[in-house]
Amino acid sequence: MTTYPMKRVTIVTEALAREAIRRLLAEAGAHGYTIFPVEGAGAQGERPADIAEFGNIQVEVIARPAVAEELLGRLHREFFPKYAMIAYESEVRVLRGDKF
Amino acid sequence: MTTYPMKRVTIVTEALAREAIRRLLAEAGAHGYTIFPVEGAGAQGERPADIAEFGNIQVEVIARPAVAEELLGRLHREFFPKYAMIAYESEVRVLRGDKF
Amino acid sequence: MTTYPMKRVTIVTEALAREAIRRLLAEAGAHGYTIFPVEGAGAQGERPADIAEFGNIQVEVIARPAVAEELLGRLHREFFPKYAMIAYESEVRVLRGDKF
Amino acid sequence: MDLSQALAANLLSPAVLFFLLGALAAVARSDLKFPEPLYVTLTIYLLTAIGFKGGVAIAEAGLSRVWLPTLAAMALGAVIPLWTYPVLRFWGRLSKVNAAALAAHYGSVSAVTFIAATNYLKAVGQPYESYAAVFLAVMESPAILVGVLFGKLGVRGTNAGPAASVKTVVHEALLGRSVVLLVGALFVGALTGERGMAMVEPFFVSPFQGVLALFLLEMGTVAGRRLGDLRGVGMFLIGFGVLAPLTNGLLGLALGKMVGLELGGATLLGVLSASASYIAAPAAIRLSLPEANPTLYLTASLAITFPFNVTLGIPLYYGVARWLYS
Amino acid sequence: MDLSQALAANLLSPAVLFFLLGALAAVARSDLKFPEPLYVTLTIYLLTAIGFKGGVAIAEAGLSRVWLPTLAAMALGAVIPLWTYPVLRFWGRLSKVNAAALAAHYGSVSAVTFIAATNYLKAVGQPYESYAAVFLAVMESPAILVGVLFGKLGVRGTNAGPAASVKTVVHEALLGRSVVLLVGALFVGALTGERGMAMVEPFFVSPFQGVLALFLLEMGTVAGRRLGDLRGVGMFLIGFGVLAPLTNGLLGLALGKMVGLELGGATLLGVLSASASYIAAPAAIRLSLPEANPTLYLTASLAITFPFNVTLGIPLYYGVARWLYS
Amino acid sequence: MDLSQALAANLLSPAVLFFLLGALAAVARSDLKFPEPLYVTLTIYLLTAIGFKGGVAIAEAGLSRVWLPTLAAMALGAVIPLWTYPVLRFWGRLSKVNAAALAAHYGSVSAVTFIAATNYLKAVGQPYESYAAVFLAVMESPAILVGVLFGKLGVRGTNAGPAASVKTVVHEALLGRSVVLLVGALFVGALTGERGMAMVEPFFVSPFQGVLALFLLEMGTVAGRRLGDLRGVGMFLIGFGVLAPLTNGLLGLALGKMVGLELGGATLLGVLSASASYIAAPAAIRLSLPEANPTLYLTASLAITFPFNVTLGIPLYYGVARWLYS
Ligand SMILES: Nc1ncnc2c1ncn2[C@@H]1O[C@H](COP(=O)(O)O)[C@@H](O)[C@H]1O
Ligand SMILES: Nc1ncnc2c1ncn2[C@@H]1O[C@H](COP(=O)(O)O)[C@@H](O)[C@H]1O
Ligand SMILES: Nc1ncnc2c1ncn2[C@@H]1O[C@H](COP(=O)(O)O)[C@@H](O)[C@H]1O
Ligand code: NA
Ligand code: NA
Ligand code: NA
Repeated sequence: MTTYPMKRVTIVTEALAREAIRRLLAEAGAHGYTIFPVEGAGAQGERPADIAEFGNIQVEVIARPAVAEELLGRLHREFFPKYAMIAYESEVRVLRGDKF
Repeated sequence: MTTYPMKRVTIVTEALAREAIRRLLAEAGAHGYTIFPVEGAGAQGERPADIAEFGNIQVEVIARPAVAEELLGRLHREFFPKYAMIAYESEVRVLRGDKF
Repeated sequence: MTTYPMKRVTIVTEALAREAIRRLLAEAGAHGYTIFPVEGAGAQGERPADIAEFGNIQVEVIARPAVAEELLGRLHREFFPKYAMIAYESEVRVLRGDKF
Repeated sequence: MDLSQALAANLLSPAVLFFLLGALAAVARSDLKFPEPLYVTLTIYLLTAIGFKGGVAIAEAGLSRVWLPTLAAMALGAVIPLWTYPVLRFWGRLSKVNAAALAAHYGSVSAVTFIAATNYLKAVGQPYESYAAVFLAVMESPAILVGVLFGKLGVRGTNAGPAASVKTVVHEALLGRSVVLLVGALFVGALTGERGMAMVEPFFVSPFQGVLALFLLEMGTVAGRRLGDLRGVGMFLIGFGVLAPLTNGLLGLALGKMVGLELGGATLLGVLSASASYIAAPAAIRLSLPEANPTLYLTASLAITFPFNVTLGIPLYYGVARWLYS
Repeated sequence: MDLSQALAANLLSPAVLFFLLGALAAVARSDLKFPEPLYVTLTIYLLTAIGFKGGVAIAEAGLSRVWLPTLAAMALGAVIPLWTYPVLRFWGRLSKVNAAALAAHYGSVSAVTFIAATNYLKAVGQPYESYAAVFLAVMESPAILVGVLFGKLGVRGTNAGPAASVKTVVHEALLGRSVVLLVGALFVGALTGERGMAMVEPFFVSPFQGVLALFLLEMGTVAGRRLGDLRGVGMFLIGFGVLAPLTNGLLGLALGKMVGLELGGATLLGVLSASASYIAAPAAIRLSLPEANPTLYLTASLAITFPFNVTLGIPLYYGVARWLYS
Repeated sequence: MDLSQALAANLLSPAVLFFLLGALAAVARSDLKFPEPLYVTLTIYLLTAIGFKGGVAIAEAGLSRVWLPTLAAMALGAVIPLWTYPVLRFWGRLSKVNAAALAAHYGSVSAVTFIAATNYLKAVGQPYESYAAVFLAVMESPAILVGVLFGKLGVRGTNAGPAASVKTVVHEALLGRSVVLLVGALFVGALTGERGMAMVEPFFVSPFQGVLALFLLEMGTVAGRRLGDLRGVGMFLIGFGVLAPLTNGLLGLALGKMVGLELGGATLLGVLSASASYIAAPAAIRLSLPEANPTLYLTASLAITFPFNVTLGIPLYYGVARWLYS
C-alpha cells in the first residue's frame, strides 16, 4: 500500500476547552479530529473525570505538516497560558494523502 | 531494555463497523487489538456519539510490518468505499517482540 | 514552533493494575499521565469491559528517554509476569520540553 | 373524541412535548446531549419492561388467543419489504442495495413508537391487548432478513470485502440486543405471571411513562440533529417517509381486524406496521449491506417517519381504527 | 421550631448525611467515585423533574401571580455581581478577570442547593410556591452575562487567543444544558398541567428525594476532593465564601417579601440568591474568560459556599424568613 | 412448603429468571452487554439501599440486639480462610498464593447473593432481621486481610515488583467502594431512622426488586461469559465451588442459631457465609497478590459459586434452616 507521511498532533487538556479547541482546529484548516474522554494527572493536579466538565479530553488530529506547525504554534501562544494542557506531534503514514 | 520495532495501525471508524473490523483483524493475523470509544468529525460530518451505534471507535493494533501492510491494503480496498474511516500507521518499539 | 524529542510510553493492561501502575509512574519520575478506558483482546482473551474492574485501561506517558527506559524495564521485570499487558514506546516531539 | 381531540391528547402529553423539546434543542444547537450509557440504559429498561408486561399478559390470555395474531404480525413484517422494495427501486430510482436497505427498515419496527402508542392508548382510556408486545418482538427480524436477501442478490458479484456472511446476519437479526431483551423478558414475564409482576411492578410499571418521556427527550435531540440531512435525500424520500407509514398503518389495522384483535390491539398492530426501525435495522444493515448509504435510511426512518408517527401518526391510526371498528 | 431544631432537621436528613458521607470518603481517599454518565443522568433527572413540577405549578397559579417575582429574581441575579465585583476587586485584591469570574458565580445559582432547600421545606412541613422553580430557571444566566462583560472589559487589549466571542457566550448562557432542561421542562409542565403530572408522577415526583440523596453523595465526594485547595485560596476567599451567601440570602429574602411571596417562596428566593453556581458558570467562564483562575472560583463555590448552604445555610435562611414573616 | 416448592419459588422469580436469561444470552454469543457505568450505577444503588434499610433497622432494634451476631459474623469471615486454605493447598494442590487468594474470596461475601436471599425470603413470606445488612458490611474485609496475609507469607522472598504494601491493602479492604457505600449508608440509615426512611422509601425500597432483576440480567451475562473458563480450572475447583458454599452455609446457619438469630436472620448469615466475593476480593487480591491467577478465583466464585447460590443454594440453606429451627 502507498502511504503518505503526515503529522499527528495530540492535545490533552481539560474538557471545558473543547469548543475553543474545535474553533482552533477549524481556523487552522484541520479536516477532522478524534476526541477521547480521558483521565489524567500532570502539573496542575489530578483530573479524576467524574464530572464531565471537570475531566480531560485527548484530541488527535492528523494533518499536513504546515497545519500541524500552525496548530502547535497557536496552542503554545494562546492556550498554554490559560489551560491545563500538553501537546505533541508524531510522525504517521496515512492512506489517502489528499484527505488531510 | 531491548525493544523491537513494530507497526501500530490506527483505525478510526463508525462503531457499526466493529464486527467487520474484528473479522478483518483475525483474518490478517493480528494477535490482539485495543478499542477506544471516541467522538469525531471528518469528511462525513460530526459523529457525536450519544447513541453507541452511531458513534465512532478507534482501533489500535500492534503488528509486524507484513501484517500491518496486509491490514492497510484490505482496509483501503474493502472498507474505505463503504465506511466513514481513516487509517494510518506509525513506528513503535515493543517489549517482547515475539508476542505480536 | 520549537519542539523537543521525547518518548511516549504506552501501556495497555487490566484496569485492576491501575494503582500499581500509578505507583510505578511516580517512582520512575514521570511528571504526568493520561488514562483511557478501553476494551481489548490479546493473548489472555477478550476483555469486554462491562465491569470496570474486569476491563482494560491504556496509559500514555510522555517522558524523557531515561525515564521511559526505566519504566519499560520495570514493566518487563515486575509487571509482565503478573498482569495481562502490552507496552511499547514511540517518538514524539513536545512543546515545552522542560515540562516532562 | 374526534380527530382533533385525539391529536391534541397526543401532542400535549409530556412524552411528545419532551420529544419536541429535544428536537428544538438540537435545532438551536444547544449542547444538550445524553451520555451514551444513559441512552443504552433507557433502551434496556423500556425493552425489558414492555417485554415483561407482555409476557405476563400472555400468561393470562393463554397461548390459544395469542398465536394467530402473532403469526399474522410476523408475516406482515416479512411482506412489507415486498411492496416497498419495487416502489423504492422504480419510482424512487434507488440502487438495488439502497432500496433493499430501506425496505428492511420499513418492514422492521420501532419499539419506541410502539411504546409511545401504548402510552397514548392509556392516556385516552382505550384498553388494548397487552400481550401485543409479542407482535413487537416478532416483527423486528423478518423484514431485516428479507431486506438483506434482496440486497445480497443486488450486490452479488461485487461481494469482495467485509460484508457479513448469511450466518452472521441471521445471528445478528435473531440475537441482537433488542430481540434478546424483548423476547427474553417476554419469557420471564410469561413464566412468573402475576406473582412476579407484583414483585417488580414499582420498577417496571409505575415509573414507565416518566422514563419514556425522558427517553423521547433524547430521541428528539437525535432526530433533530438529523433534520439537516433532509435536504440531501430528495423529495421522493421525504414523501415516502410519510406515505409508507400511512399505507403500512392501514395494512396493519386491516390485518389486525381480520385476525380478531380488539380496537386497541389493532391500533397497535397498525402502529408497528407503520413504524420504521432506526436502531436494530441500521446495525444489521451496516453489518450485512455496508454498500447501502446510511444517510438515506437513517434520515428517512429517524428524521421523517419516527417524528411523524410519534406526533401525528399514532392518533391518526387510532382515529381510523375507531372508524373501522364503529 | 427554634433554630437548633431547624438545623438538626436538615443535618439529619438522608440527603445531607449522604453529602457528608461523600465528603468524608473523599477526605479519607476512598476510591468511591460515581461514573461520569451517572452524574450527568442524575443532573438531567433533577433538572427536568424540578422544571416539570414548576411548570405544572405555573399552570395552576396562573401567569399573573408569577411574573412579578420572576422578574425580581432575574434582576437579583443580574445585580449581585454589581456589589460582589468591587468587593472582590478592592478588598480581595483579585485581578479584574478573577473578580469578574467570581462575581458571575455568585450571581448565578446552584440548582442542587435549590432542590435541597425544597426538600428541607417539605421535611419541616413548610408549604411553598412550587412555581419557584421558575426563579431557578431565570437566575442562572443573567449574572454570567454581567460577569463576562466585566471580565471582557478587564482583559481588553490582551484578547489574543481562544476567548469566545460575545455571541458564543450568550449562546452558551442561554442554551447551555441546564437552562434548556429547566426551561424546557417548565414549558412541558405548564402545557400538560395536572393531566400530564398524573402520568409521570411516579417517575418525576415519588423517587425524587431518594435520587437527590444519591446525587448529594456524589457531590460530597466532588466537594471533598476540592477541600485540599482551600489552603491555596487564602483567608479572604474563605470568608467571602460564607459571608457572600449570608448577604445575598438576606437580599433574596427581603426582595421575596417585597414582591409578595409567602414565607416558603421567599426562603427559596433567599436560597437561590445565596447559592453560587459550580457547573453552568464554570463552563461558561472557562469558555469566555479562560484567563480567570478556576481554582479560585471552583474552590469558593464548590468547597465553601455549596457545603455551607446545604448544611447550615438553608435552615438559617429559613429561620430568618420565619422571623421576617412573624 | 417443602424443598421442591422452595426451589421453584426461587427459580421462577423474575430476578433468577433474568439471571438465567443473561447467562443464556452470553452462551449464545448475543451482543447483549450493559454499559459499564450502568453496572456501577446498579451496584451503587443496591449497596446504598441495602445499607440504608439495614441502618434504619438497627435504629429500631437497638445496638444491644445487634452487636453479638455482628461480632459473630465478622469472626466467621475471618475464620473461613483458616479451613479453606489448607484444603485448597493440600487436596487441591494449589500454590500457596493461589490457595490464599481463593480462601480470601470464599471468606469474603457477595452482596448480590445476600440481596437475592432477602428477596427470596420476602417472596416466600419469611420475616427476617433486616439489620442483617450489617453482617454483610462487616464480613467483606476480614477474610481479605487474612487471605492476603497468607499470600504474603507464601511469596515472601520474591516480593520484587508491584505488590502493594500492607498499608495499601488495609486501605483498600476498609475504604474500597463497596465497604464505604454499605457502611456509610448503614450510618445514614441509623441516624435518620424511620423519618428518613419515609422520605426516600419510593426510591430505595419500592423499586428495589425490579432493579435487582435488571442487575441479575447483567450478572448473568458476566457469569455466562466466564463459563468457557470452566474447562481450564479442573474438576477439583468445580467441586470446591459447590462444596465450599454448602459447608460454609451450614457453618453460618449453625452460628446464627447459636448467637440467637431468628430463622430468617440465620438463613441470611448462612447465605453470606456460603457466598464468595467476585468484585471486592478480586480487586484487593489483584492489587496485593498479583501473582495469584485470576482465572482460578474468578471462575470459581463467579461462574460456579455465584450461580449455584443464586439458583439452588438460597432455597437449600433456607430449607436446612427451617429444619434446624423446627
Ligand atoms: N507527562 C505526561 N504524560 C502524559 N500525559 C500528561 C503528562 N503531563 C500531563 N498530561 C496530561 O495533560 C493534562 C494536563 O496537564 P497539566 O497541565 O500538566 O496538568 C493532565 O491532566 C494529563 O492528562
Ligand atoms: N484529520 C483527522 N484527524 C483525526 N481524526 C480524523 C480526521 N479525519 C477523520 N477523522 C476521524 O475519522 C472519522 C471518519 O472520518 P470521515 O470518513 O472523514 O468522516 C471521523 O469521525 C473522525 O473521528
Ligand atoms: N497486538 C495488539 N495490539 C493492540 N493491543 C493489544 C495487542 N495485544 C494485546 N493488546 C492489548 O493488551 C491487553 C492485554 O494483552 P494480553 O496480555 O495479550 O491479553 C489486551 O486486552 C489488549 O487490549
Ligand atoms: Na414497520
Ligand atoms: Na446566587
Ligand atoms: Na463467604
